[in-house]
Amino acid sequence: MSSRVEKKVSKKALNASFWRWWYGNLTCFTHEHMQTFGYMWSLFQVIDDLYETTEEKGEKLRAYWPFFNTEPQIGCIVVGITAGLEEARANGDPNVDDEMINGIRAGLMGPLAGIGDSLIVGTYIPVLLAVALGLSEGGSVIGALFYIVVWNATSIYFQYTIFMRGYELGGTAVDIIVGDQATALRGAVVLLGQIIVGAINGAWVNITTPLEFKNAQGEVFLNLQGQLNGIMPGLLSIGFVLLCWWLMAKKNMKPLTVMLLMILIAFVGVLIGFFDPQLHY
Amino acid sequence: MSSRVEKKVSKKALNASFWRWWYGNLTCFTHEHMQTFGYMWSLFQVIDDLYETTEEKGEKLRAYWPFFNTEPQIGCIVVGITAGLEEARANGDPNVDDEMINGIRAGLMGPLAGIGDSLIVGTYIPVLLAVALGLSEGGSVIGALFYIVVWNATSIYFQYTIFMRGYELGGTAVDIIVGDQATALRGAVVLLGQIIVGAINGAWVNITTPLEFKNAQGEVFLNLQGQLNGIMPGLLSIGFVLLCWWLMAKKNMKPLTVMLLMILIAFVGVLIGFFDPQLHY
Amino acid sequence: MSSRVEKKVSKKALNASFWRWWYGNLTCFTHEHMQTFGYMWSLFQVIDDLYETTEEKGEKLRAYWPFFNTEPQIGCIVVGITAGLEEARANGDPNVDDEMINGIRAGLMGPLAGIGDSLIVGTYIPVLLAVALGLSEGGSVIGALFYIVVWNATSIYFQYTIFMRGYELGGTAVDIIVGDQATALRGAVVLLGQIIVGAINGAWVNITTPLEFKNAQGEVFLNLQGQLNGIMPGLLSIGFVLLCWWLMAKKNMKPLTVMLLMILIAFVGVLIGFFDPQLHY
Amino acid sequence: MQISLIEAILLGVMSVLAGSTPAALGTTVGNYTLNRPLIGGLFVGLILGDVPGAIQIAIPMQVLYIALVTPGGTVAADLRAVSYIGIPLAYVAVKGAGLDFGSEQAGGLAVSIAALVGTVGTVMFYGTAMMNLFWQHWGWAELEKNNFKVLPIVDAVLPLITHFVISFIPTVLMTYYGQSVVTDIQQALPMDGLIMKTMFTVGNILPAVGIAILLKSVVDKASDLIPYAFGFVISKSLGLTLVAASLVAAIFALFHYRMEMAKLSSGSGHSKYDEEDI
Amino acid sequence: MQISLIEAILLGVMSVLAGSTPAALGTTVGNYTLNRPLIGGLFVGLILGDVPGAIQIAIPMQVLYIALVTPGGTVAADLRAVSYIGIPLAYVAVKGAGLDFGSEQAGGLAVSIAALVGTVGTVMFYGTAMMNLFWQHWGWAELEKNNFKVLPIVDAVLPLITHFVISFIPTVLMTYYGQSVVTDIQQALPMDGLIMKTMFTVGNILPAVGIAILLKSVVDKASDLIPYAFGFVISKSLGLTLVAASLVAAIFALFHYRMEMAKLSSGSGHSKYDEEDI
Amino acid sequence: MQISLIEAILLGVMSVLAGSTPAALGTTVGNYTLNRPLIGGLFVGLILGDVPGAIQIAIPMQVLYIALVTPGGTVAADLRAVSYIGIPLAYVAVKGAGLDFGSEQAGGLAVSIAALVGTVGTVMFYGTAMMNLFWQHWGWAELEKNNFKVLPIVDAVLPLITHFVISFIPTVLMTYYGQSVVTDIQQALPMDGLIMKTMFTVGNILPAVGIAILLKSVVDKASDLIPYAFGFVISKSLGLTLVAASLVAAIFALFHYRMEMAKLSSGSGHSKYDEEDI
Ligand SMILES: OC[C@H]1O[C@H](O)[C@@H](O)[C@@H](O)[C@@H]1O
Ligand SMILES: OC[C@H]1O[C@H](O)[C@@H](O)[C@@H](O)[C@@H]1O
Ligand SMILES: OC[C@H]1O[C@H](O)[C@@H](O)[C@@H](O)[C@@H]1O
Repeated sequence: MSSRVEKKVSKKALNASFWRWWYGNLTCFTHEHMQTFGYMWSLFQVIDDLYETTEEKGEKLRAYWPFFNTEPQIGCIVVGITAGLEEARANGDPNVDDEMINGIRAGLMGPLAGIGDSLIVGTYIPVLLAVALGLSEGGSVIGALFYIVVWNATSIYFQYTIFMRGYELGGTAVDIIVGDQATALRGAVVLLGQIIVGAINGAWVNITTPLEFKNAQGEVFLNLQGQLNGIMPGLLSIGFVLLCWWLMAKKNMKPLTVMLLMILIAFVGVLIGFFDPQLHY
Repeated sequence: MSSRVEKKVSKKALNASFWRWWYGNLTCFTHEHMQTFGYMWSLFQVIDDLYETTEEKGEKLRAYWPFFNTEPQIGCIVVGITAGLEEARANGDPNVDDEMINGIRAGLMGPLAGIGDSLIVGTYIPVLLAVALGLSEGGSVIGALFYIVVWNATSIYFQYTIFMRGYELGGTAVDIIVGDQATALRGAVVLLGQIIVGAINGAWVNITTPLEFKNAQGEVFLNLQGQLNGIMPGLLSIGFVLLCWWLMAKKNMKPLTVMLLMILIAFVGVLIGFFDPQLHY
Repeated sequence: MSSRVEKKVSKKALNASFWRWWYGNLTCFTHEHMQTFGYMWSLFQVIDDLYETTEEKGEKLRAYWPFFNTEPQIGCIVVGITAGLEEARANGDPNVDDEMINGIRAGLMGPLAGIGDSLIVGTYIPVLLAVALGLSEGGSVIGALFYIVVWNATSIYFQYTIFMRGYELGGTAVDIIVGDQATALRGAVVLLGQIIVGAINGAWVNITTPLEFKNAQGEVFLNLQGQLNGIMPGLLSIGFVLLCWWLMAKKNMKPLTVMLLMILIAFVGVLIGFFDPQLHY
Repeated sequence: MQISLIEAILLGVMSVLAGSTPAALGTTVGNYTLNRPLIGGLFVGLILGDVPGAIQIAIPMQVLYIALVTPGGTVAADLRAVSYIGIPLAYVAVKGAGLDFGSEQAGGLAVSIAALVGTVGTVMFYGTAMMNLFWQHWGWAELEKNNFKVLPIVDAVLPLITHFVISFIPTVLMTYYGQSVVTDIQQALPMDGLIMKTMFTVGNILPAVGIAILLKSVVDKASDLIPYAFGFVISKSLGLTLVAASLVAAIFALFHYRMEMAKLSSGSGHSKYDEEDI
Repeated sequence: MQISLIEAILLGVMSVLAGSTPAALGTTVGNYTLNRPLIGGLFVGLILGDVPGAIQIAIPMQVLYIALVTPGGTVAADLRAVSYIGIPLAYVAVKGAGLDFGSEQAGGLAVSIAALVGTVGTVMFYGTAMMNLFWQHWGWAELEKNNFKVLPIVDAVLPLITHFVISFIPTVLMTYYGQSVVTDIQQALPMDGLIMKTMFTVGNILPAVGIAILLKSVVDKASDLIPYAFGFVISKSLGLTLVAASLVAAIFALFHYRMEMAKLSSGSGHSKYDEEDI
Repeated sequence: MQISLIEAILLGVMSVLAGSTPAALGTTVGNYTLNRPLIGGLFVGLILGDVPGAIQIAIPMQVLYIALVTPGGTVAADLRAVSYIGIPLAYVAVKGAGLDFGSEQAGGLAVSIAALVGTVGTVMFYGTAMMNLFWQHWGWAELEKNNFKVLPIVDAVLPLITHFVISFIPTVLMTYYGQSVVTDIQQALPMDGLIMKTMFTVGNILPAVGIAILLKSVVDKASDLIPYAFGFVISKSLGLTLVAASLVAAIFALFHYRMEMAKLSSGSGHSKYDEEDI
């Protein structure tokens, strides 16, 4: 591993990668893949720089096809880390494979979303706005300008910094930990990812049914969701994910088909009253 | 393991086993052993078929002496699985022993009780009844007949099917997993059983004391259960089980003696006010 | 390990150790080290008895420098156990080192505090007092005398007994478990200690901020603690411990400096409104 | 209108067949079919000769108890008393008052009588479970001697004696002599009396014996109590359902399995264990 | 006073740039700067020619929504509608009523209009996310052919069509035709109608597909589902936050690591693994 | 009636002997005997010369604080002030008002005075704990030099100075000059003032230093922080008691043990580890 011809991502490609992510992390958001396309657009700058053939590039990019979602600003560090890992993989590190990359992505996306949403979006921004509100009292433009400048300057600086730190970390981590140790670590990372995918499932999927049976007096005498909770809270939320997983992994169904099926299920469910978001304007 | 003379449970014995369980799972219910006798009556058909001598039969049956309880309809599968395991054991599989059988029984009885009680008893039956109630409005006999037919037909079909599936599963599982792997699995099953016995303890034993101290004005100034919860919720519930376990495992007390002791404790506890179910008609 | 010249703590030293602890466990209580000085005063009787040189004594005593806190009466057993361990260590047992001693201390102090506080302080004493209150109705001295005698007699007897039991246990435990088994056990004890230090952190450190932002009408529109809980409950409580740990372990700061820094932080925090115990007479 | 002795006896038989949990006709048919008030209405109607009327009485009772679950043998209300004491008594009361069976007053009456006899059923349930202890303990003694013939006797025959004493006789009495006997019995066996308190307390404590026996069968050495205690904590302190608890248990079982496999594979060259077939 | 078509178009453009979550100007600038009502007030003021007035209208709205977090794409209120429909409409209403912009009545009016249009923004958000599915699925098909050029087109260009349809046109209409159009639209697309119900239900179910894809990428064999189910339980049954859940996950990862290292070290002589560098 | 200086001094001494947590007479005798109001009543009675009267005053106070636990040095109310300031002041007040000691009014008065002085005790407790920091830090410095003689001095002698300043003097003053001094002191040291706020905040933060020191003693490498963080989560996020948390910790310790044993046994032939003796 020492006498190899070191491949290195160019500074230009790294910068491009950063700015693509910074701009595009949520521009094509869907509930199905969330930030995946922004991620791929960004990471492709790195892959493009490291590999020669189209086939290779396509193959490496596949690691980034699955679902990705995190608080995108603190999430810069994940993109940076995987940029570093791609570099290591391009240099022939056998421990970096798709499963490990997905373990790391899954293991980090959840906790970082929790931290980013709470600390940046839920605390830092509100505090800045609270100060700005004071400055704008009576209609002054000062508060708004203050927020625009301070927020954007600090946020962009922070994002750029952790992206580059992440890149260095990703590269050196696999350099320091070699051989058996790396294999062990790889397994640990994948396990972590597996558990956190479950936790993400719990936190971000919330499928419930409002189905109830009422007697003549209109009193509810049977509440389906309540009975399901008796088995285990969130049964539908894990059940739907497992169903989709099973269709894709065991029945070789395409994601698109599964998605259309889910839309159908939603439609039918709404029709028969099994689903109802119960919103009003 | 390949060139052995395969023993096989006769279809007749299997069917007898099923129907004994189906009928007798709760007919001699007690709070001490719950469904154990129903289980033994059923499983003995299988054992009787597989072994020659009375001694052998008696010895094998011992695996089914301990406490058993689950939702008995979905629980058919447990009985089926152990029927399959008995067959494997009769064919000399060294990994199937009493401890493993009890690990499997304990590991399955709890979760299946949870699923069966919630899904069959708490959801399926009420939904059928809700429909039947609609059909019987105004006193019509249709609803009642509908329920009798649909419930019994679907329920019995379901029970028979999973019983037989369980039997096949039990047999093949130990066939596929051989040697070291089976030993490892055996340990895992026992561990699972140990944890779930604890969880069952938490779910099904609920011993509390209502003892309180009151001042002259009748206001409570000391609540014993509250103080015990400060150590750990459910202290009495685990304490009693551990006490019984210790009397039997370490002091070689007979279950009957322990049971009589517990009845005595209950009586004395009620007398001194330590126990009080606080029920009224 | 068999043909060694056995060192043994004299009965006199053991007794002295007990009474020092019994008397001095909380006499110099602080929030920083809590019962550490009482512990050291007591244990030093044992160390003094077992070692010759001042250097050795000083070195062995270091194992008892860290924070110690438990319910001191039931906690007698911890002191006893470590007395026994010191004896084993003085006899050359290689598995007893500072880390293991601290693992045991940490692993026991937490649960024993929970048991002692709830059972002795929260249940036994109140029950005795409740009885005494009855006896003292109308101003009689009987109740008070009853409490003084019964409480002190039973409590001191209990403490002495478990101290001596602990001592025997500590000594024999390391004698029975030898070689590889002891090494494995050592690791398990340290791991247990690590987890329980975390649990103690959760139970005994409760740092929160009351900082809120209000609008013109005085309604709160932003509550800092609530946002922090969104990341993880108790973030400040673990954050402060980790900060102190990092300053000492990684920046080689002295405990005294860290403590002064914390006092400074408390002061500044109070000044800017980040901290406020919100108490009133 | 009065219930005749023959009718009362038939109702008594039904209550035996239909007990909650230990029904003489078993779980599927006895407990989950005949025991339900709606079906009870049908049979009471057949016995008293007025199916539509009895079903109308049964409907509000069935609504009241529609989602009744009895986890781990803790029975909040045993419907055998609701179905085969409550429905007949309510039927007689409604008829006596000259009310329409489908009217709101009839429904109200039915529900209040269901409440009155509801706990009577619970007493029957606990009584049955206690009396069955005798048969079982005779059974254990015989099994010790490898006398397997006792299995059907203990499980299916002897409990009929229990049912006769605990279920049949009271049901016949209460339906024959009417509502007043119910309250008489309740006064004779008050819930705050020593007997009832002890019976229900024993019902709470006895599962501890059974679970201890089970525990013994999966515990080999003292350290095996640790996983057991862990299971208790996740169930009682954390409130996990049994299914959720078993998923938590599964990750430990998985680790145990991998650890054992690792022990075997180490040194032997193949570093990847095989879990495909599990 | 009336909003002119030019002004309405400019407001429509702003709403596109400032969408919650998928903003045409990205997260930092679009969502977390322009989307916030206080900043919206500034831009609405610039468009309508009265910055102080618009900012005063914006302030109570900003206070209302100050700590808005949208975890995992569940958007309680999309502020683009508050900022670029709500503020202009409120501005016009306050001006029309001859109120002082800083007065309490003006504030009350602002807040009630914010509430009126708040869910409109949410509908826009879910509509955007659904329509983007088309671009993404075309994108996947192209990526299968290793056509990487589509990445910027899918991620940055095509969503502008979505924005035009879902965000621009309604904003222009609502600000140009005034408050009545808002309620017209709400009547045309009622929340208890099939379309809206299905759209929001799909929004709830679709993450299941994405997470299943992710699950596939970290699951190799059936037993790998155990850690996943464990993660689900600690999150859903125990209510751990994602950070707390990841700390629990970490201890299992640590055990896995140590186990693997143990497997390697055993026999080879060094019994102490090295975790210093992790 | 007035409390004489001698009496006040004796009460001061008792308050020193009987402090909650750091009592000069230690835990069993000081804190859990003399500190309790019922026993306080006896000694106040002996000092003031009316045991039955003082005990009657003490009874309602004792009821109020009967189940007081102070986990981890968080003291909700330090009873030394209740027993040796509250009881004497209440005694004087009741006598002054000419009330019967066993009357309801006397009880009410006693309880309200107990409430008044309750937090005074808490201030004493935190003050004592803070002042003891000086002795301890001198102690550490001496221990660095292997001067073990300081142990009894630090642990038993020097805290008496603390007690004299923090406990003795205030108690003498408050009992001698009466109830008004209590409120004077409370006004001089207001709870919303900088000093009190800082003192209590320091009391909250300082355990972090101690626990960090402990943490250092069981943490070797960065990855050891994972079990620690896990322990924190099960305690704080899941609300497990320390006993329940230690049972959860035990299953991990068990796995660690088995893993280490497996490491040793593999290859060496015996596949079954031995946990009998643990
Ligand atoms: O909970 C499992 C099981 O426990 C007991 O056997 C009875 O109460 C059953 O009705 C129940 O299904
Ligand atoms: O929760 C993480 C992340 O999820 C989605 O991508 C959006 O709702 C973001 O605003 C959020 O930060
Ligand atoms: O909680 C353990 C322990 O903590 C501190 O030392 C004091 O508050 C004691 O009273 C208590 O028993």
